[in-house]
Amino acid sequence: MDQPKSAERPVLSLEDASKSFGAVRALQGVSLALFAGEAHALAGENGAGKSTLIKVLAGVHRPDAGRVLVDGEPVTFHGPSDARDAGIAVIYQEPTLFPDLTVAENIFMGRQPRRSFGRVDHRSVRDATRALIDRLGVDLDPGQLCRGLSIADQQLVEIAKALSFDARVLIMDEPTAALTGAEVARLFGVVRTLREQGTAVLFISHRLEEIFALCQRVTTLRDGRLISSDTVDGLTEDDLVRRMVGRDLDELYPKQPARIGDTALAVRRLTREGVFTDVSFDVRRGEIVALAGLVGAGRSEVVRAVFGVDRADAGDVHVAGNKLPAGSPTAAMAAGVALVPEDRRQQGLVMELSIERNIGLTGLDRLGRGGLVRRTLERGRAADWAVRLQLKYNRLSDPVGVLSGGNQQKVVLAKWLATEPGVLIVDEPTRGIDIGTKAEVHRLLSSLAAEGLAVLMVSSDLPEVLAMADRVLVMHEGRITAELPRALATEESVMAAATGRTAGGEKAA
Amino acid sequence: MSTKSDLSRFLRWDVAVGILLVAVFATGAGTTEGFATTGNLSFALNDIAEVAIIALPMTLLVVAGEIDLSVASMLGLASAVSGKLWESGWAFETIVPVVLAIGVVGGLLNGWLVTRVGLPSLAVTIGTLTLYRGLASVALGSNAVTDFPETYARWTSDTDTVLGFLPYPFALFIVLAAVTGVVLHATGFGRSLFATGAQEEAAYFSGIRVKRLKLLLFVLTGLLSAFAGIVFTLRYGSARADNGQGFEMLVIASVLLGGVDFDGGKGTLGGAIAGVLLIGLLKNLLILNDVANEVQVIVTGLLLVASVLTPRVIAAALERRHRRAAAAV
Amino acid sequence: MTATVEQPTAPPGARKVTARSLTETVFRAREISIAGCLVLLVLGTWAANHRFLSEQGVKDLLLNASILILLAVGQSVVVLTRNIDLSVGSVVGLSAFACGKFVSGTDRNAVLALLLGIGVGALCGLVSGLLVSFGRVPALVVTLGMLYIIQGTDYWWAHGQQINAADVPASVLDLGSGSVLGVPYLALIAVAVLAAASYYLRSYRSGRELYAIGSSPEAARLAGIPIRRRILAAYLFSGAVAGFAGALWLARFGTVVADNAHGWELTVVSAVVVGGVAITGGTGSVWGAALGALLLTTVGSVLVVLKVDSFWQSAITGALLLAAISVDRIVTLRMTSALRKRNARHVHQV
Amino acid sequence: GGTTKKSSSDQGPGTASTASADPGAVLKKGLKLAFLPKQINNPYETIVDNSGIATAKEIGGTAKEVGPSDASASSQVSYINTLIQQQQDAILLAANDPNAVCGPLKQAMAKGIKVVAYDSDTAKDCRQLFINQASSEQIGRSLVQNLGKQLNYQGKIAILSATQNATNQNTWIEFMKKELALPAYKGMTLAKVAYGDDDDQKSFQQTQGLLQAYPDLKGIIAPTTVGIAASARYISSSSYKGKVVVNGLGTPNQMRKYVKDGTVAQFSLWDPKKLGRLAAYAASALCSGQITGAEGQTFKAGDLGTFTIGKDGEVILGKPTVFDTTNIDGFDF
Ligand SMILES: Nc1ncnc2c1ncn2[C@@H]1O[C@H](COP(=O)(O)OP(=O)(O)OP(=O)(O)O)[C@@H](O)[C@H]1O
Ligand SMILES: Nc1ncnc2c1ncn2[C@@H]1O[C@H](COP(=O)(O)OP(=O)(O)OP(=O)(O)O)[C@@H](O)[C@H]1O
Ligand SMILES: [Mg+2]
Ligand SMILES: [Mg+2]
Repeated sequence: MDQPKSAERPVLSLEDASKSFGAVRALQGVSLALFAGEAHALAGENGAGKSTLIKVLAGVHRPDAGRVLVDGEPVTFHGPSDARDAGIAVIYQEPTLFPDLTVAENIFMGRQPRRSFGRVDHRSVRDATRALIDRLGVDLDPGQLCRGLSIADQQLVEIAKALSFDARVLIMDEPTAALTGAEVARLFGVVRTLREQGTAVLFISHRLEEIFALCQRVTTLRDGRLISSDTVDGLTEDDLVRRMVGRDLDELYPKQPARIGDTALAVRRLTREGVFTDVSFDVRRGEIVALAGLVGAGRSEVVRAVFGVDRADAGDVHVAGNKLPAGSPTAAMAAGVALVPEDRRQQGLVMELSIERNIGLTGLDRLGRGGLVRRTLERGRAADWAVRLQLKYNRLSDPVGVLSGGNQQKVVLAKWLATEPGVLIVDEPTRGIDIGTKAEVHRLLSSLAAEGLAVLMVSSDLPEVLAMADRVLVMHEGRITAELPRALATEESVMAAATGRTAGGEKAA
Repeated sequence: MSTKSDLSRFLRWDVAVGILLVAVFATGAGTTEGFATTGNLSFALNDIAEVAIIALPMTLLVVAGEIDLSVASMLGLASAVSGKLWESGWAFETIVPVVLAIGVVGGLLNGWLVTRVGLPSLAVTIGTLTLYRGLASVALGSNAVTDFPETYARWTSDTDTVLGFLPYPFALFIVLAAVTGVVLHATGFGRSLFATGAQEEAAYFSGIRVKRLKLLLFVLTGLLSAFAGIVFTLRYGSARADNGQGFEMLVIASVLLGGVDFDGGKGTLGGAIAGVLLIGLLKNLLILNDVANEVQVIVTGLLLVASVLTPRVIAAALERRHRRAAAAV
Repeated sequence: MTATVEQPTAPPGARKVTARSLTETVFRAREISIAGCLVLLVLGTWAANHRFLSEQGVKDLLLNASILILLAVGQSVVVLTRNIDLSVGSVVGLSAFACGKFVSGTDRNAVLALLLGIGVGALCGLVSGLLVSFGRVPALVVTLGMLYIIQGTDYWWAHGQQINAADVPASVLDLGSGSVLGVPYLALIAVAVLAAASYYLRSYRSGRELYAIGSSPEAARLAGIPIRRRILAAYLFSGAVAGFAGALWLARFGTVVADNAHGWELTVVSAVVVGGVAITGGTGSVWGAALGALLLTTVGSVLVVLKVDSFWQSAITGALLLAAISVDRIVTLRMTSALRKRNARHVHQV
Repeated sequence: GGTTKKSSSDQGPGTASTASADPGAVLKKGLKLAFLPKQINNPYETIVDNSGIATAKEIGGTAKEVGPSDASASSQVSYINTLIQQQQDAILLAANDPNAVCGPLKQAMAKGIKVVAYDSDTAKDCRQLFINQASSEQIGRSLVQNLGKQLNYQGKIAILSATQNATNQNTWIEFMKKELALPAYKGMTLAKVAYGDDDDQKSFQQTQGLLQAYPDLKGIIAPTTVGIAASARYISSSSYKGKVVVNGLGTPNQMRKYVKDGTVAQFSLWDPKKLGRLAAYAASALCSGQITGAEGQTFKAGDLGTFTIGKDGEVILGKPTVFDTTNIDGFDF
C-alpha cells in the first residue's frame, strides 16, 4: 500500500464493461484495475453487479461491450478455462463442488499432477491437498467426499482450490459469508502472504470491517454502475456505506427491547448420534436466542432436527407446550415453526421456479379454497413481501435463480415470514445480504420479536450475535457449552466457549 | 440455466406441439381420403385411449421427477387377472374392483421401493416391469380368455360412441384429463409436484411431504394402468399376459414429445396430451397412406429429436441476435 | 509473515478420518455385495445341479454375459456423465445386420467385420453425442429418438431379410464360439475392454473429468472442463462399443435378423444400475456395471437350469432384480448409520 | 355372472354359406389385396407375402404387405382399420391373437371386404377362409413321429416353442402331447416346454438351459423356424453335438449348415411360397364370387391345382416336406 500504484501496469483490468440479462442491466460501463500486490475490495448492495463483474473477469460471462485486459493486452475469454490459463483464480459466491468426488480431487480436477504415460498421480494429489489444508489450518480430510460438507467447509475447499493455482490474480466473491472469525483470520493471513508475494486480490464482502482489515483499495458499484474507486486509507465505514447505498444508514443493529413472554420453544435432551448430544434449551416469546459456535459445531444440525428435517435419535421438541412428532417438518410448520435454512440454493429455494411460486410454497393451503390456488393471492403474497424486504427483481414470474445471491436470501426470508410463524428459526439469516438490507432484516426480526415472536438465530457473524441476541447459546463439538445472557455475552466469552476453553462448559473431547 | 429460462419466455414447445397437431390434422383431412371420417377418427382416438389414460399420471410423475416403466406390465397383469377371474366364473362387477386393487398394490410396491428404500425409480420400475409381466404370465399362462360379454365390451368399442364420434374410453379420458389438468396447474398439490421435481430437498424443507406425494403418484399410476388394462382387455376382447407389451416406451415418448422435462419440475399437461394425440394421429395418417412401418418408426424418432432440438436452435438464434443488438448499442 | 495464526482448536483428524473410511467402505460395499450375490447364486445352483459348473456350463455363462458386459461398460461411461444412451439396443441390431450383410456369402476377414461394426456404432454414437453435447438437449429424449431412428433404418434395410449362419465365414463364427484354455474369446475381449475402461477412468485426467461432469455439470463448467468434448467422447465410446458388440453378436449367433437386441436398452440400463452406477451420474465403476451384467445373465441361466416353470421365470427374474438393488441399498443405509453412531462414541470417549 | 357366451356369432357375416357361390365365375381383374403378416420383418412371413403379392399380380390384381414391426395383436388392429378405410377387396392376415383382431375383421366383412387368414388362424367367425399350411394335427403328430423314429422311441425330450401365446404353436403342441400319449411312446417323456419368444438369442439361451437342467435329454422339437435354428446353432458348437437330436420346423437356408455338419438329421416345413400363392388365389376366388367359404366348395389355384374348402372354412395346403441331406440342396428359401 506504500508503493505508488498508478505508475504500474495493472495485471488485470476491465474497461468500460457492460452486461445485461434480458431487461436487467447488471453492469453498465464499469472499469476496474487490479495491481500486483494490492488487495482490492468490491462493495455494493445486493444485485449491484459485483458477482456479474467477477464472472466477466473469470470468463463465465462474455461482456456485451467493453474489454478485459491482461497485462494491458486486450483478451477474449471463451470460458473459465481461458481465464484460468491467464493466471486468474476465482472463488465464486456459491460453492460449486463435485459432491461425489473427494476434497483432493475437487481441488485438482483437470490439473492433477501426472506421472508416466500421462497417468494421474493420486498420491501427490493427496499430499498437495494435505499441504493446502494445513496452510489454511482447517480440519478436512483430503480423501473425504464433498457430499454432506457444510456450506462453510465447502467454502473452505473452494478457498483451498483457489490457493492451489498459485495464481497472479485471486478473485474471491464473499468467501467469508459462511465463516466464523477464526477461519476468517486464517484466510486473511494466507491472503496477506500471497499479496505480499505479489498476487493481485479482488475481494467481495458485505462485512465492512473485513474490507478495512484486508484491502488497500475499494471500488463501489450501485445498480450496475461504477460509483467510485478509492484507497481505503482515510475512508470511514460511513463513507463507504453512503457510496453503496446512496444515503446514510440508520443503526445497523436496531435492537428493540421486547417483553419476554412464555416459553414458545422447548428443546429437551435432543440427540442425534455422531452429530450433537444432549441439547436442551428454551426460547421464549419475544426473545431472540442466538446459537453460536465454530463452523462444524453442529448448530445447523440442531435446528434442522428441531424443525424435523432430520430425525433426532433421542429427545423432544415442544412448541407452546405441545410435543412435536419427530421428523416431520409439516407438523412443525403446522405448530407455527419456520426454518430459514443455511443452504439457500439446495434447501431454501427451488431455483427453477419463479419468485412468486417460491414464496407461495409455504402457504399452499392458504392461497385459495378447496386445494385450488388463486394466482392473485399468490402474487399478492409475493409482492407484499418483496416490498417489505426491498427485493430487487425484474418480474415476480422470473425464476429465483436469476436473482443476485443476497436477493435470493431475501426470498427465503420472505417465504418463511409469510407463514406468520410463532417460532422463527433462522440459520445464517443475513448470509450474503448487504449492509443496508441487513439492517432492515435486523429491524424486522427485532420488531417481530417485539410483537411476541420467538426467534432462534444461528449466525457466524459474531457482531450480529452479540448485538441482536437476548441470550447466546454456544456450541462446541455437538454440545452446548455455555449459555450467556446478553449482558455477559462478549466476543471473548463466546469464543472461549466455542473453542471449548470455557470453565463452565464441560469439555467434549 | 440462464438460457433455459430465456427460452421458456420465447417459445413454449407444448404450444408448438399443439400447432403441429393441428397441422397434421389439417394435412390429413386435405390430402387423405378416409382420414377425417367419423369412423376413422373414432377408431384412431379409441386406439390411443389406453396410452392416453396412462400418460396422465405419468405426466404428474415425471413432473415430480420420477418415472414408471412398469405401466405396460401392469396393464398386462390387469388383463391377465381379469381373464383368469372371468374364466373361473367371477362376476365382472367384482373383477373390476379386484383388478384396480391390484393396480394400487403394484403402485404401492413401486412407490415404497422408491420412497422408503430410496432406490432410483428407473431401476425399480425396470425391475417391476419384469416382475409384473411375469406375474401376468403366471396368472394366465399361455391361455387367452376371450368370451367377454357384449354388454361390457360395447363400452370400449369405437362404434358405440358419445356424441356420435367419441368412444367411451376416450370420453372418459377427456374427463380424467380435465381433472388432472386442474390438479397439476391450479392446485397446491400441483405446485408441490413442480417444486418436488425441480428441487426435492428445497420442497422438503418447505414442509411438502415429498415421499408421501410420490407414493401417491405411483399408486395413481398403478391404478390407472390397471384400469387401462381392463379397457384394453374389453376393447380387444382378449385377455392375455402379453397385452400392451412395449407400451411404456410409447407413453414415455408421447409425454417427452409434449415437452415434459424428464429432469422434473417442468412441463404442462396440455403438452403431454398433444404429444399423445400427435403420435396417435400421425401413425394413423401414415398407415392410411401406406407408409411403411419402418418409416413411421423413423418419423417418431425424428419428432422426438426435433422436439428438444428446435426450441434450442431457436433460442440460440435469438440469443445471437440479442448479443449482436447489445453489442451494437 | 502473518503465518503466525493461532492453531486450529478443533481436535484435528478425529471426525474427518472416520468419515473417510466410512465413505470408502460404503463405496466398496456396492461391488462386494453384488459379487457376493453372484457367488451365492452360482454355488447354490451348482449344489442343485453340478453340470452348471461343468466346462460347458461355465463357458456358456461367460459367453452369455460377454456382450451384455460390453454394452454395460459403454453405457456406464455415459451414465457417469449424468446422461443415458437408450439407443444401444438398436445400434447393436444395426451393426450386427451391417456386418452380416458385409460378410454374408464371402470369406472376408473377421477383423474387417469387427472394424465395420465399430465404425457403424461410432457413427451412431457420434450423432447422439453431437446432439446431446452440442445441441445441449436432454439425453433421454435424444437417445430415445435415436433408438427409433436407428431401429427404423435397420428395419428398412433388413426388411425381412435374414443372414444365416451358413453364409457367415468360418473365421467370424470361430470368433464367437472359439476359446483359449477353455476361456471363450468373447469373454477375453469383454474383460479386456472392461479393464482398459476401468484403468482409463481411474488414472487419466479426462477419465476423472467424466466423473466430475456427472457429479456437477455446473462445477465442471466453472472448473474449465471441456464438457461437450468429454460427453461427445463418452457417447462415441458407448456407440463404438455397442457397434463392436453388434459385430460380436453376429459372430456368436451367426443368424441375424432386423430386430436383434430389440429392447436391450432397458436390460443394459438395469445391469448398470444393479452394478451400482448412479443413474444421476458421478459415482460407480465399470466393474460394478460388469458384475451387474453378469448377475443378470446368470439369473437367466440359473432359472432354466433349476427347472423353474417357464411361466414363473420372468416374475422371479424381476423379483431377484428388485431384491438385489434393495438389499444393497438397505445394507448401505444400515452400515452408514451404524458407523455414524460408532464414530460418535469414539469421538466422545477420546 | 360368468356365463360364457360367444360374442354375437349370429350377427357377423361369418361363414357366408347363405350367399350362393358361382363356381364358374372368372377371377376379377384389378382386385386389391392386402397382406397383414404377424410382423413385417419376420423373414418367413416375408417369403409368404412376397409370393402372394407376385401371385396377385399374375392374376391381374394388386397386392401389398403392411404391418407392424412387433408381433402384437393390438398393432395389427390399427392396420385392419386403415385397410377398411382404404376399401381393400380382401385382407389376408396371419393373426397374432385369434380374438383380438375379431372386432375390426367383422367390421371389414360387414363392409364387404373378404377376410382370409393364413399361417395363424383367427376365431372362425371372423374370417371367411383359413389357409392352413398343413393340418395342425398332422404337423403336431408328424413332428413327434419323426423324432420318435430318430430316438428309437426312448428318452426324455423337450419342446422349444415361440411365445407362450402363439396360437399355431400351441395347437401343434396340443397334438404333440396327444401323440406322445399313445402307447408307442411310453419310453419317451416330455420333460418341458420352453419358450424362446421367437427371439434368436433367447431361444439360444433356453436351449442351453434345457441341456443343463436335463442332462439326459435326448431330443428337442422346435416347431418354430427361429427356435430350431437357434437350437441347432447352440448344439453345433457345444459338447452336446451328436448326443442330442433336434427336429422341428425350419427353413432350408437357415438349417443348411447344421444339416451339412451333422447337427441336425432332418426337419420339416411346407413351402412358404406356395402358402402365399394359395392364399392369394383363395382371396381372389372369394372376391370373384367363385366361393363363399362354405364347406365343400372348390376353387382352382393356378399351378397348385384345385383345393376343397374343409370344415370351418379351412383350406389345407398339403403335407409338410421333410428336409434332410438328400434333398436340402434342392430348395432355396
Ligand atoms: N444469469 C442471470 N440472468 C438474469 N439476471 C441475472 C443473472 N445473473 C445476474 N442477474 C441479475 O443481475 C443483477 C446483478 O447481479 P449480481 O449477482 O452481479 O449481484 P451482486 O452484486 O453479486 O449481489 P449480491 O451481493 O447479492 O451477491 C441482479 O439484478 C441479478 O438479478
Ligand atoms: N462432533 C462431531 N463429530 C462428527 N461430525 C461432526 C461433529 N460436529 C459436526 N460434525 C459434522 O460437521 C459438519 C458441519 O456441521 P454443521 O453444519 O452443523 O456446523 P455448523 O455449526 O452449523 O456450522 P456452519 O453452519 O457454520 O457450517 C456436518 O457434516 C456435521 O455432521
Ligand atoms: Mg453476488
Ligand atoms: Mg451451519
